[in-house]
Amino acid sequence: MLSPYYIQLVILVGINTIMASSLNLIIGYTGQLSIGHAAFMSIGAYASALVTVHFNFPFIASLLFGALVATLFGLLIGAPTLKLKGDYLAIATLGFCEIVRIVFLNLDITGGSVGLRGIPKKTTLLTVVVAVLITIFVLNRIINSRIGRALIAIREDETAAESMGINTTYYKVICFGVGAFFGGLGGGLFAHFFRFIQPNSFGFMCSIEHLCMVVLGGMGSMWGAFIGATAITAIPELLRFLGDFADYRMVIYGAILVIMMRVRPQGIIGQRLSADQVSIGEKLFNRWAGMGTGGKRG
Amino acid sequence: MFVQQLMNGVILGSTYALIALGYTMVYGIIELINFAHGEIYMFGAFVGLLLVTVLDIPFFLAFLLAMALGSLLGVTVEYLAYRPLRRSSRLSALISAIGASFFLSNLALLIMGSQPFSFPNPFEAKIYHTPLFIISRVEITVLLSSLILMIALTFFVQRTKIGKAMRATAQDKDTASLMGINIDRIITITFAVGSALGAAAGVMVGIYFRTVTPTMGFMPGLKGFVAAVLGGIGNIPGAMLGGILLGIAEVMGAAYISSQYRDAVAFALLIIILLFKPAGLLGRPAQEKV
Amino acid sequence: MSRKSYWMIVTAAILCLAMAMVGCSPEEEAGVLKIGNVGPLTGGAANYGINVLRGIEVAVDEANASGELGDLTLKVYSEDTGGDWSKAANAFSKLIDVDKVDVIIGGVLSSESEAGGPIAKDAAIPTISPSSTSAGLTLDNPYLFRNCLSDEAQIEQMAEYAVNELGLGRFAILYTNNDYGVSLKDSFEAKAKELAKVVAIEGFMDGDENFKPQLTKIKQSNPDCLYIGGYYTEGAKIAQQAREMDLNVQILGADGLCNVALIEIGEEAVEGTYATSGFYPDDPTPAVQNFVTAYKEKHGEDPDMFAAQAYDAARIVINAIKTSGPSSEEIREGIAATWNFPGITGNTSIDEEGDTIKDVLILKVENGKFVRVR
Amino acid sequence: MVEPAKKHILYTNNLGRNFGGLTALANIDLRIKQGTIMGLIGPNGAGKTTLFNVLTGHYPPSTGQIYFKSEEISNQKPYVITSKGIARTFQNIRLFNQMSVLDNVLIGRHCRTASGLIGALLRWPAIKQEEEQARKYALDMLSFVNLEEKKNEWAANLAYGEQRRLEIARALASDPDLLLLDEPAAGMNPQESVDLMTLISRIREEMKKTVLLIEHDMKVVMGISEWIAVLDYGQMIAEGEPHEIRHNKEVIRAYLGDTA
Repeated sequence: MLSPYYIQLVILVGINTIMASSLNLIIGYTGQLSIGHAAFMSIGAYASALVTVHFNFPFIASLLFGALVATLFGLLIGAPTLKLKGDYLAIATLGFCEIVRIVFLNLDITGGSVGLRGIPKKTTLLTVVVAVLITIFVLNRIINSRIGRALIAIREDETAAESMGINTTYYKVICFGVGAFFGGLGGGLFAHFFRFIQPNSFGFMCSIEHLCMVVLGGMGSMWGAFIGATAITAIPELLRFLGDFADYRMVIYGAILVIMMRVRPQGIIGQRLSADQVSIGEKLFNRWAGMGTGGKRG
Repeated sequence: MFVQQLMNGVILGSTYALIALGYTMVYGIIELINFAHGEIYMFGAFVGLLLVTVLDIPFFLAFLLAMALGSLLGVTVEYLAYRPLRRSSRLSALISAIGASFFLSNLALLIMGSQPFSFPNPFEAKIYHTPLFIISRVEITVLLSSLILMIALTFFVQRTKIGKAMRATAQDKDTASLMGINIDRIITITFAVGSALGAAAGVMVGIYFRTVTPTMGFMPGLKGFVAAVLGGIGNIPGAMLGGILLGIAEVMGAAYISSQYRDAVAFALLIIILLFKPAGLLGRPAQEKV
Repeated sequence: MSRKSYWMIVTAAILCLAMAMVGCSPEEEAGVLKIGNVGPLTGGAANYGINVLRGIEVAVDEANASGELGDLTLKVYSEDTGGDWSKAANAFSKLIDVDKVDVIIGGVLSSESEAGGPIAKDAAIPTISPSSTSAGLTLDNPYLFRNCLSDEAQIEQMAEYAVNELGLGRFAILYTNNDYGVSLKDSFEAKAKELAKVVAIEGFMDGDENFKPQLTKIKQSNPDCLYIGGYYTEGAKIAQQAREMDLNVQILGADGLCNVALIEIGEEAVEGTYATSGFYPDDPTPAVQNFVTAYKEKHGEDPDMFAAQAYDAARIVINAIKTSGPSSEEIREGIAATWNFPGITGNTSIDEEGDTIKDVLILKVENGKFVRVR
Repeated sequence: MVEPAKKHILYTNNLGRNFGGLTALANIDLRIKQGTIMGLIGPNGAGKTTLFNVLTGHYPPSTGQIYFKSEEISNQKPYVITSKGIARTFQNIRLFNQMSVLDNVLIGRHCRTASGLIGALLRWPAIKQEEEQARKYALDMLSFVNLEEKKNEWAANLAYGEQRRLEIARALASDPDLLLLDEPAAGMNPQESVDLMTLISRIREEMKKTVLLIEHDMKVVMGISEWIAVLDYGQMIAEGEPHEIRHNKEVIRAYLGDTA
C-alpha cells in the first residue's frame, strides 16, 4: 500500500530521530556542543556491519555490538575531552569525527574509500519504529531522573553544579556514552538499511545535519528532536518534487542555524526563556556592581 | 630530503599561520571560534581571482582589494551572526558561527559551481637551487608576504592606539569599556583586520596552489584553528609559531608516517594539545572565574 | 501538554502532506519511456553530475527528434544526490516508486551506484552507470551495468605504451585515496611490476592541495615517470608542484585527467602528459563531431569524458529499446546483449558481469591541446 | 594565633593562593568554631571570595592545608568537598535558571542520593522511594526559606530576594555541616536584610549548622556574627568579637586608607 520510497523516508526519519534525540541529550540537555556525532554513527555502522558480514551475527546482536563499540569510543574520547569547555569541546569532537573518517578511509577491513558492500538488508520499518520507541523511552527515563537533573544543572551552570556536589566530568561522560550508544544504534540501522556504507557520508556535513535537527526542533526537547529530524529529512525529499529548490538545501541549513539562534534559540517547540530574561539576579547584580556587560560566566 | 621537507612544512605552515592569526585575534576579544573564517579565506581567493581575470586589475592591487573586501565580509558576518548573540549563551553563538560558515561555503558553491577555477600565475615560474633544498619563486613570495603581514600585524597591535585598545579589550572587556573604549568598535576592527589576513591567505594560497573552489575554506579553516590552539589561542606570536609547527608536523607526518593520515595527524595533535596543554605553547593558562 | 499535542498534529499534517505528494504518482503517459538519472547536481562533485545529465539530454533530444524510436518519446527524470550516497539511495527509490522510470542512467560516483544498485535490483529496473569505475561494482547484480573504461584495460594500454614506446622503466605512482584512485593504483602497480620497476607509491586524500611532501619522497626514489591515479584538478596541481620541485619526469594518467581543465590549471606543467581515454573530442569521425556540435549548441561548452560516456550510455539504452523492446526487462536484456556497439567513446561491448569492454585511446597534451597518439 | 582544636570544624594552616605573579591570599590561619556564625569582612579585592573558592576546592591552594572535621581536604574537587559537608552560595547568584525552584533544591540533594543509570531506567521501588524522600527534604528546605508556594516557578522568574533565599535552600539541601554564604545581603533593602539575619540565625539555631559569611553590610555582620575575621590584601589582619573588630586600628586603616 505504501510505496517503498515512502517507507524508506519514514525509516530515515526514524534513524535520524534516534541520531537527533541522542545528540539532543548531549547538546540540548547537558549543554555540551558536540559536532562530531557522525563519528559514533559511522563507528556503529561499521562495527555492526562487519560482524554481520564476517561473523553472521543475528541482527539484534550486531546492532547491540555496534552500539557498544560506539559507546566504548564515546567513553574513550569523552573522558579526556569533556574536561574542555564549550568551543574547545566542539572543535575536539569535530577533530575526532575527521580522524574516524580518515581511519575508515584507510583501513582494509572497512573497504577503505571504496566502501563496504554486501551488507544484508535487515532494517525494516518495524525494527526502526521499535528502536525509536526504545531510544525515546530510555532517554526520557534518564532525563526525568536524578541523572537528568544533574545533566541539566551542568548545562545551566557548570561551576554551580560542581559546587552542589555533582561530579560534572563523570556525568558528562555518562551523557556522552549514552549519546554514543544511540548514535551507534542509529548507525547500525543505517548500515543494514542501505546495504552499503562508505566513510564520506559520515563527515562534517552529516554532523551538521544532526545539529540542525536538534537546533530546529528545539534544544532540550524530546519532541523537538523528532520534529527536527522529520523536517530535515523530509523537506529536502519534498523539495525533489519542486524541482530546482534542491540546490538551496545546504544554504538553507546554514541559514537555519544562524536565524534560529537569533530569532528562536529555543527551537520550534523548545521551552527556554528568552535571552534577555535569562537571569534577573545576574542583571541586578551587574547593575548593582556598576558593570556594563552581563552574560553568563564560567 | 629532510631539509626539503622542513621547507615544505614551513611554507605550508606560513599559510596556516596567516589564517590562525584571524582566529586568534577574534577569539582573544570575544572568546568565540569564528567558524566562518575559513570561508572568508575562500572569499578572498575568489575576489582576487575575479579581479585579476575578469577586471584585469594588476595583481598587487587585486591583493589589497581582496583584503579590503574580505574584511568587509568579516565585519558583516560579525554584525549579522555574532553581534545579536553577544549576550546569549556561548552555545548559541557557536551554533550561529557554524551556521554562518556553512551558509557562506554553500552559497559560494551555488553561485560559482564546483568546477575549480584556475588562478593565473602572476610570477614567472622560476626555481632556485640551494645546496639543501629547492624553492620556487611563488614559494618565496608566499613566505615573504606572510612574514611582512605578520610583522605589520605585530606592529599594529603593539604600537598603535587601536592595537592597545584591542589588547585592553581582550584582557578585560568591562574595565576597557569603563576606560572609554568603544567595545563594539574594537570588535569590528578586530574582525576587519583578522578577515583581511584571512583573505590575504586565500589569495596567496590561490596563487600557490593555482586553483580556487568554494569548498577550499573548510580544511584550511580548521587547520588554522588548530594552529591557533597549538600556539595558545589569543596569542599573536603563538598563532604564527603554531601555524609553522602544524605545517611541519603535517609534512613530516606525511613524509615519515603516511600521507593518507596527514589530516588525522593535525587533528590528533589538536586533541593532544587540548588535553595536556590546553593553553597552547605560548598562551597563559586561563583562570576560570567563579 | 496541549502545546505538545498541537505540535504532534502539525507533524502529522506534514507527514500526511508528504504521503499525499508521494502518493500522487504522475499519470502514465502513453508512448513515453522514462529515463531516470541520478548524480550529484549540487555539492563538490556537481561538475561531474551536471555533465553526465547534459550528455544524456543530448542523446535523448537526438532520439526524439530523429523519430528512430517510432511513437515512443523519451523523457528524462533527474534527481540530485549532492554527492552523498545515502541521498542517492533516496533518489533511486523516488525515481523507481514515484516517477516509475523504466531505466536509470546513473549513479555518477561509484558510491552512488553502490548504494543504488541493490535498490534497482530489487525493483528489477535496469541501471547503467556512465562513470562508476569501482572494481567489482556490477558483480552479482544482473540489473547493474556500466559504460566506462575498465581500469584494467586502461592500465594495460598505458603501462605497455610507457615501457615499449616511451622507453620508461622506473614508475612512481601517486593516487587519490578514493574508489577511483585506489582501483587505478592497484591495477597499475600489478601491471607495472610485471613490465618494469615501481620505485614509489604515494597517496593523498580527496581535496588535498599540497603534494610536496609526497613529491619530495618520490623524487628521492629517482623515477623516470609519474603515474597519477586521480582527477584533472589534482593532476594539474601535481604536475605543477612537481615542476616547481624540479621533478621533470614524464607524467602519465588515466581518463580522469582528460578534461580541458587539466590544461587550464596546469598550463605548461602538463605539457607532454600522456593519458588513456575513451573519448577524443577532436576525433574527425562524424558521430563524434555531430555529438560535439550538438552538445555545444545545447549547453554552450565543449563536452568532456563524463558527458561523452553518458551520451553513449544513453545511446546503449536507446539501442536496447530498438533491438529488444521498451519494457524494463526487455531493456535489461538489450543492454546485456550489447556487443561491438559503435559509440563515440569507441566500440563498446558489455560482458556477462555487466562490465564494459571498450577501446582505449591514448591522448597526449601537445601545445596546450589533447592530441590522439593512439 | 589559636591552635587548632577539636572544637574547630574547619581550620587552615598557612593557606595561600597565587595567580601568576599575584598573591591573592597568604598565610591564612582560619579557625571556625563548630556551631558559630563567623563573619569574613574586608575591602573590595581583599581576597574574601578567593578564600571561599579555595576552601570549596574551586582553586587549589598554592600553599598550606585545609582541614575539615579533622580531615585534610586541600586539593579535593569541589563536588567531593560538598559531599563531605561544606555548601556555599555565590556572590553573583548562580541558580539553575531554566530549572524549577524545586529542581534547584533537589540538585542540592544530589550528593545525598545515589541512584544511577540503571536505576533511572528501571525505577525499582527503592529508587522511587529515594526520589520521594529527596523531594520531601527539598520541600522542607523550601518551606524553611519560605518559598514553598513558588516550587514550580522557574528559578529565573523569582524576585531578587527570593533568588538569594533559594540559593540558601539549595545549599542547605546538601545537609552541610558548614555553610559558606557569599554576600547574602547584597542588593537587599533594609527590611530584606533584617529578614535575612533572622534566617541565618535560624539556620544556626534550628539546623545546628556552622555558618561563615562574607558581607559588606556591617549591620548584618556585626548583628549576627560571634566572631569576625578581617582580610586585607590577601592577609588576615585581625580577628575577634564584633566589638573588638569595630575598634581595631588595623581594620579601620584598611577600610579608610593610611591617612586616617
